[in-house]
Amino acid sequence: MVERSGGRLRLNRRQVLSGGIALAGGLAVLGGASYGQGAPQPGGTLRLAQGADAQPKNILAGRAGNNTWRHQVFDALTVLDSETGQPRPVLATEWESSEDGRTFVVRIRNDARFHTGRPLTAEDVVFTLEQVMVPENASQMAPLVRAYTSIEATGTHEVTITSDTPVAPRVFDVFQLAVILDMDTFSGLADGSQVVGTGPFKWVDWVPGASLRLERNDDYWAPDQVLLDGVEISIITDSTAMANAMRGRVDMVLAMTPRDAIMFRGNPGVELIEGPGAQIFPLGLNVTAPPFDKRELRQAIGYAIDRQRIIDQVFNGVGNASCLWWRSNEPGTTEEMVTHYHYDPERARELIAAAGAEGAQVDLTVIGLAPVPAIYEIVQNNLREVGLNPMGQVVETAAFDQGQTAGDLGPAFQQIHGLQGFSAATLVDALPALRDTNPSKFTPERYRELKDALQSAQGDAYAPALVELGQFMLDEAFSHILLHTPPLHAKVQQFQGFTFNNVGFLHLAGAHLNG
Amino acid sequence: MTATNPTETHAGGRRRLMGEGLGRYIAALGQPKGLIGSGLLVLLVLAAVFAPILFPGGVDQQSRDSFLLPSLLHPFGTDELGRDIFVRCVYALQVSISLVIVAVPIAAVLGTLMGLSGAISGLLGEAFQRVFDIILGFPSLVLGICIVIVIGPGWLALATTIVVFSLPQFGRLARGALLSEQGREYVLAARVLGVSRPKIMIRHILPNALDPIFVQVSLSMIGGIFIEAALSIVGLGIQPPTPSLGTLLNVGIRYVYAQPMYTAGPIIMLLLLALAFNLIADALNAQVLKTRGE
Amino acid sequence: MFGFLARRLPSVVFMLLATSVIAFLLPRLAGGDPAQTIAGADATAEQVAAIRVELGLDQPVYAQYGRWLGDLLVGDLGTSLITSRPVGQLIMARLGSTLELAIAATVLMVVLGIGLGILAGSIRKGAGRAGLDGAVSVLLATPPHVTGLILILVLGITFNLLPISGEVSVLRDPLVGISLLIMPALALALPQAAMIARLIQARMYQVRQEEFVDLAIAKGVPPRRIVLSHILRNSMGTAVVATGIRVGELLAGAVVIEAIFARNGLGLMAVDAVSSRDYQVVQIVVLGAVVIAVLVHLLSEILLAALDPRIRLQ
Amino acid sequence: MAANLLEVRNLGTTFRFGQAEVQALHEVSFEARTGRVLGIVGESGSGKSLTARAIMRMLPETASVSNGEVLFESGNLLDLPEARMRSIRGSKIAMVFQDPQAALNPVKTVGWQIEEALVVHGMNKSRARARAIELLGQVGIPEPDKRIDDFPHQFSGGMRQRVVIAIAIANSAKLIIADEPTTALDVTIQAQVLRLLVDLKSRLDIGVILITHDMGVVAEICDDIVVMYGGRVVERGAVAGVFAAPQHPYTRNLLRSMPRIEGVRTARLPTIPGSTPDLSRLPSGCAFHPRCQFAEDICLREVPVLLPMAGSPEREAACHVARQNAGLPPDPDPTPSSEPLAGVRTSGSAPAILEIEDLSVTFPGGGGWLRREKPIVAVDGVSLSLRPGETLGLVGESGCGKTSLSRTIVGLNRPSSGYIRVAGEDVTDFGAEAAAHVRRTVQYVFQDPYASLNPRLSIRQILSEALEQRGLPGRQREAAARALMDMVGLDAAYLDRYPKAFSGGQRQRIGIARALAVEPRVLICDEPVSALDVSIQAQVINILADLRDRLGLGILFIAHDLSVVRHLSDRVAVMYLGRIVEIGPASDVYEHPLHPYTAVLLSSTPKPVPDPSAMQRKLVLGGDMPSPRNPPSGCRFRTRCPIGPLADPSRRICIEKDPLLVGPGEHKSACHFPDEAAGLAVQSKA
Repeated sequence: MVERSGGRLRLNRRQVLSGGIALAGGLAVLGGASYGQGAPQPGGTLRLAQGADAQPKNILAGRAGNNTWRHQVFDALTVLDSETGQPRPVLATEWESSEDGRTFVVRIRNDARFHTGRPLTAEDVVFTLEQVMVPENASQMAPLVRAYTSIEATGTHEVTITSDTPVAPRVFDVFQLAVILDMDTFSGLADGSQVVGTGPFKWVDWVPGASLRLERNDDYWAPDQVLLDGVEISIITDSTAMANAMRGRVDMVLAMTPRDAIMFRGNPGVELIEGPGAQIFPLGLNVTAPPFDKRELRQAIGYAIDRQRIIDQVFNGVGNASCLWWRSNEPGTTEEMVTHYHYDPERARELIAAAGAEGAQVDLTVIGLAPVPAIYEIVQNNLREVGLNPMGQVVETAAFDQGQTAGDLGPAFQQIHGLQGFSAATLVDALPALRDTNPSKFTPERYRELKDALQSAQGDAYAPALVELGQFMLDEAFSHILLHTPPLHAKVQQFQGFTFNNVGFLHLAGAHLNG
Repeated sequence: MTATNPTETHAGGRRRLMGEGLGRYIAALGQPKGLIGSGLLVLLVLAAVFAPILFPGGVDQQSRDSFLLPSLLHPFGTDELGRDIFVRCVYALQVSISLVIVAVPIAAVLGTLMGLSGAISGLLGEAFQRVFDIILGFPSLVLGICIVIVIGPGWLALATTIVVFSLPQFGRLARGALLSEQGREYVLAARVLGVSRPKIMIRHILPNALDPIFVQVSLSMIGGIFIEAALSIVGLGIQPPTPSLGTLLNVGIRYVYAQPMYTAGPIIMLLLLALAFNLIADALNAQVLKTRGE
Repeated sequence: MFGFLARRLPSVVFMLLATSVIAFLLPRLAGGDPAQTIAGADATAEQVAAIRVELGLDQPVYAQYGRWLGDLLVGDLGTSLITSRPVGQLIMARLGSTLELAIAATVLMVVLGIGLGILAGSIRKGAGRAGLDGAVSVLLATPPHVTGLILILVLGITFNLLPISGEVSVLRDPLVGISLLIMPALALALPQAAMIARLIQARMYQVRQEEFVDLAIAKGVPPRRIVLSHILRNSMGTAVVATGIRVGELLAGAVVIEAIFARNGLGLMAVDAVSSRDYQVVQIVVLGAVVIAVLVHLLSEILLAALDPRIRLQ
Repeated sequence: MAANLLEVRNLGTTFRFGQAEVQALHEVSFEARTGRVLGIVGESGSGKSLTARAIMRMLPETASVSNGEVLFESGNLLDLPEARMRSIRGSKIAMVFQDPQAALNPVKTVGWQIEEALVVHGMNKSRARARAIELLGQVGIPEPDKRIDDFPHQFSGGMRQRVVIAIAIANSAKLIIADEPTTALDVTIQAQVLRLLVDLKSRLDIGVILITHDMGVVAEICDDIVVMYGGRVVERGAVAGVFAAPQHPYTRNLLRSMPRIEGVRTARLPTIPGSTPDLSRLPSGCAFHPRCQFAEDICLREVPVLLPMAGSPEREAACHVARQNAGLPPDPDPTPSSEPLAGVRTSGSAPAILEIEDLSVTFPGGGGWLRREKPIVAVDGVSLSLRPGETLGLVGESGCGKTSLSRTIVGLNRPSSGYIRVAGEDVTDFGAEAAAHVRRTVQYVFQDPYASLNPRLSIRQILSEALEQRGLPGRQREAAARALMDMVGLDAAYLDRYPKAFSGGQRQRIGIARALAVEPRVLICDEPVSALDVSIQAQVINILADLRDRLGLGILFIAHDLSVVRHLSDRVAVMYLGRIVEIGPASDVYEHPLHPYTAVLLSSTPKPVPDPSAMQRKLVLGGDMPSPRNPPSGCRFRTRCPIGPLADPSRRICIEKDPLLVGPGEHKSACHFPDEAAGLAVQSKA
């Protein structure tokens, strides 16, 4: 009975909280460097567990189920280092930007081959970037790529991108997500029957909703990086079951809930890692529909919510109460911006009174994806406290997505976004909550102008542009970020040498099982 | 047939019959089992109805005290948001009770009528029989899933599931009673006398069909309560944040290590409800058997 | 035997056809346009129309049904709208998990049900009888999901004897697999077993009243032999039919049990498919559940016929 | 006199109902002897079956023996350990049960069941099988080696009872206790089984205890008799003596109240008032005193003891009166029974009130869509007529179609062909008007008095429903209901009681009152007394006769009991497999039957007149009634006919040609050789 080792868990509040703090404090928050320094030995099959199913159909989109295997099967041109935030070359060998930044040339490896054996060419890169623009592929980078005036193969291993605004540095966000696809087998992605990239591992067998098996790519262009024989990913939707799998059945569990992570506290065989990237939880407000056409009321919502309680009670203390849409270490970010909205029910009441909205009914559409409904329960409670009348409706993911596409989510809505780690300039167009066609229907001229200013800003101009946009967005309060939560992973001691990029996608090049 | 006034006497007869029948059922609740069962049920219903008065803080009174152990103040402890689990369970009773109190009687009336329809038209009776067969072919939760797909999750889908699920139970009982009563010599005697079909139905067949149906109403209520729990546990029933026993379990099971009472509390409520209906069914059954055993 | 089958077959075929119609209509009753789902939210009207033609959705409903049923009969179960994979493949992938659970639960159901039934039918006095009756009544009234949760609370949490969630194939790691299978299988089996036990018990009491049992006593047959050769033998038919009927409910219970114990089986797949509106998958799972329930029922009746010469030799 | 095989001494048993204990048997004593048949007679609730079970120590769980002993082979069976007792059951004392349908395990072959009886007493399997085949042959089952592997349901009722008897004699038991072994059987089959029992008794030299309610059966095959009433033995002795001069008023009244198939017909049967008591609520003193015409004070106070009668030590009776008077005094109230029967009450010219012509009734055969069974022709071309004030008796064994026929007349079944005319009107189509006409004219009295009254309605409600149908206004119904109660001899004060408060006989009277409520001119009585105890039966028969005479009712009286039919009927029709095989004035049919089936029925019916040789002379039919699904070709009776092709293979005509119902005058029969039937009857009587 494997489970006996866990012992009986019975926690009171203090234990939970202190557990949460201890957890946060004891975490190894590591950057781009490989985990562990032991002499790597090849061999062994890595066993991973994740909660969401793979979605090869949406390989170009940031989807939770793809983060574990995307960069094993595929290679990106570049990835962003999780510590420095700077691009590291993968398939790209070098890149250069024109003086005005509007022309960008990237050169790619000539020794990379797809798993089918076909050599990689610039045409594949162009094809991939074109696919990013196709709506069905649901890439969050589509708005950025559509803004390019041309993408051309200017050599067998060279691609030139031109645009009206500077291409770099946002293009590295695109490159990181737009892993290079094989144009010949592209159609096989739709049902996962053929998933072909140039990456260190080959896609072998996918049982939707259950498991995914990868096998080492013996022809990888960096053969010394492929140490594992293969990777087995189990898809376990129940978080507790997923955590339980850590007891001898898998080597690593990705994105477990803080509540389940407590189980492994003090277990010497298991290491807990707080990975890069984060989830953010926006509370969107429709600025065209009463009562949220009043800015005071929108701002009031920001002050009404007790973010720390959400962190403590929903996330066992793991998370931070930033109300920004991007990382706190973006250039120019100030403490005031991060904590602009904080729990201040008095202030909230005043603002509500100013908006004349006492007792107003707030219809909230809540995506039925854990833990958003749990957050909603606190939000609901907080809104009641300040004299509003929240009426929440939790809807299935599919229905929510439909509503989001149709711009039909009602006056207020709560959702969940990943993609933390991308630059703010990218996010303002990539995040559905912020892009031009956002469900808040927030589309003033000035918003676009400030975004454009940020996206054209080169060098030192970036920070002030971001501050200006950020303060505008905070003031307009059309989308409140409630908190950021980092992903929690657990792994066995022996598993080392892997990396995460700055968005939190896993890289197994160089990983091994005998640390 | 000249000077008769059938409606008058007929109505009088019916009132008497129903009065006598209901009296028996009420008498059943006076038996020890019936008394405990109905007492428990009344207690639960009152608690659910007067929850807003008993617990004026409402169902959503949150605090920073997550996962407190059970205490006098919080009999079932508190949940992840520091809410009193007991209070939430009591509020959750509203959903379960409202569901079965609405759905089961509808099913009972509809099902009985469908079951008895064979007396009016043999073909109709047969047709409904086939419908029952089909419904019975569907395992209960599969039926629930089908209905959720068509209606969308929520109270209405649950109520519909309970109605559809219970229909054949009543229909078959009624039809069984109809078939056995139709062959009874006293029914034949009434036919030979020329008593009209509706009168035979009301005087001779219905009273005998009612006994098992009353017992079944009680049993179907249990079934309905558990159907709500099952569908809500998998997220196809009542949608959060409305607390129902099933949605509480849906969340509670995720916190089973941190707060076992989060799971145990709703289960205790479910079992209390089931126990109440079961005792009532037992008492009714005993009463019916007593009357039957001439 | 042939006569028996000939009599039962029409109603079985009717059941299956009716179920297929319901399953076929499900996605259509649910609203939402499958073509739209496939095309994606941003697709143009032309794209959607093209997909409609491709799926045959432009044809009359009965023609669509005919085509769908025809495809089913040759083994083409359709394609999932969400994963774009053949539904058959998706089901095969999850079948193992559910099969393990169903087999374990059925074995437990039969063993416990018949065992308890015989015990309850044989013990006619005293505390043992009262205890058994009480236990059977409680189990009977408690559905699988509640039983499962209670098992989790008692065996998993309070005594920490068994793991409460997850699954490993028994074929892959028997020990862990079985330790993970015990509680969900038990939860599924207990209520149905209680039902079977109650039926067997009642039937045994009934058979005990029969005159042939009196005759056997009058022949000087010892009590044990009377129970085995006369009472049990005549009660088995009830057990068999009861088992056949309960298998369908057992499968239904799997839907919730898989969710509670985090098993990646067909039940959970059905629930997920409902949530993600992958109705192509749901309709096949629904149809499958009913077909299995109906066929198992038929099987039990055939078995009953084999057990009972009155039916067999008709 | 043979030695005592079994002696029952002062046996008492009690029943437990929760805390309460009720004494069910009191001081029962008798003995059974080798080579003799002891009949234990009593009506329902007399304790006769309980006595048998107490001997076998097979009492129900709630009952136990409170005192007394059962001596067998110089030991008391009641003292034996259970294991010893088990070795006696089935090997030394065997039992035959009432219902052969239920007494055999349906899922085991008959061979297995016979072998089991042998194997549990120590025989090895292969020998047991050989013996089982031998036993089947012994009890008269043809081709025993083939039938041995058949299942019980493949045998007919009579054959099954033979199998049960084979089991009883398997281990050469010394005593066989047969508990109502023929009650569930038809009269022709009863005769077969009784003859088998008598044969076996003399061949194997065993003792038999026969438990029965039928005095006729006792008279025919028993040597000794024990009469039980209210859990006590009230009289015992040799059959001849008891029948000739009963010493207990109950015995005497019972014998008198039985309708006779032969002899003088009387207008009214002597009756025993009241009804049989419930064992749990016995009257004080002599349990029979409330129904006894001689009852004195002492009878109310003291329980009479069973004592030998003066002058005949072999006779014992438990009656204060008989004891005081050294024998039962003559009846103080000479029953009107001696009153000779009034002549036929109908003038032959009165127009028939009910006419049936060539009527057939067919039931669908059932089965699924793929395999339809052949339809069953329950009634096949029957013609009958009934005049006002006349009683037409319709007799036949179960399954002959008599109930189907009668229910068709009142519209409960639909005819497939033929005509029904009621008071001259054709009502075959049973349209609304015809239905109303039939219902005003023809009413029905059902067989089972326990099933024919809705237990949830009071008698007032039941009668007023019927009166409402007559069209009587509400306020007149009260008086009418009282009048109806009076008419059937019930107290109008009972109107507000529910059926469960009444005994079987009273319920049947209520059933009659309900039928009479619409003032019909024809009453169809479907076995109205067959579910009643003999002592009650006479009350109902008398009421029917009275009503017929007073109201000029035409009665179609259906029964399987020829004695009852004979008592009431002016004319009699005999039915076999859906056809009328003989019809005519009652006296002609009974005295000069023209159809061999009638002759056999008459001969098979047990008569309550002791006659040691009657059994030998009986006409006993071989085989069973064929299924109405596949009736034989030609004459339907030919497969069992004692004068047909079975007896004389040259009579091909019976196989090839369907005999027509013809005859001299009113007395008709459907037989190719009508003259031989009378001969048969005479032969069996002589």
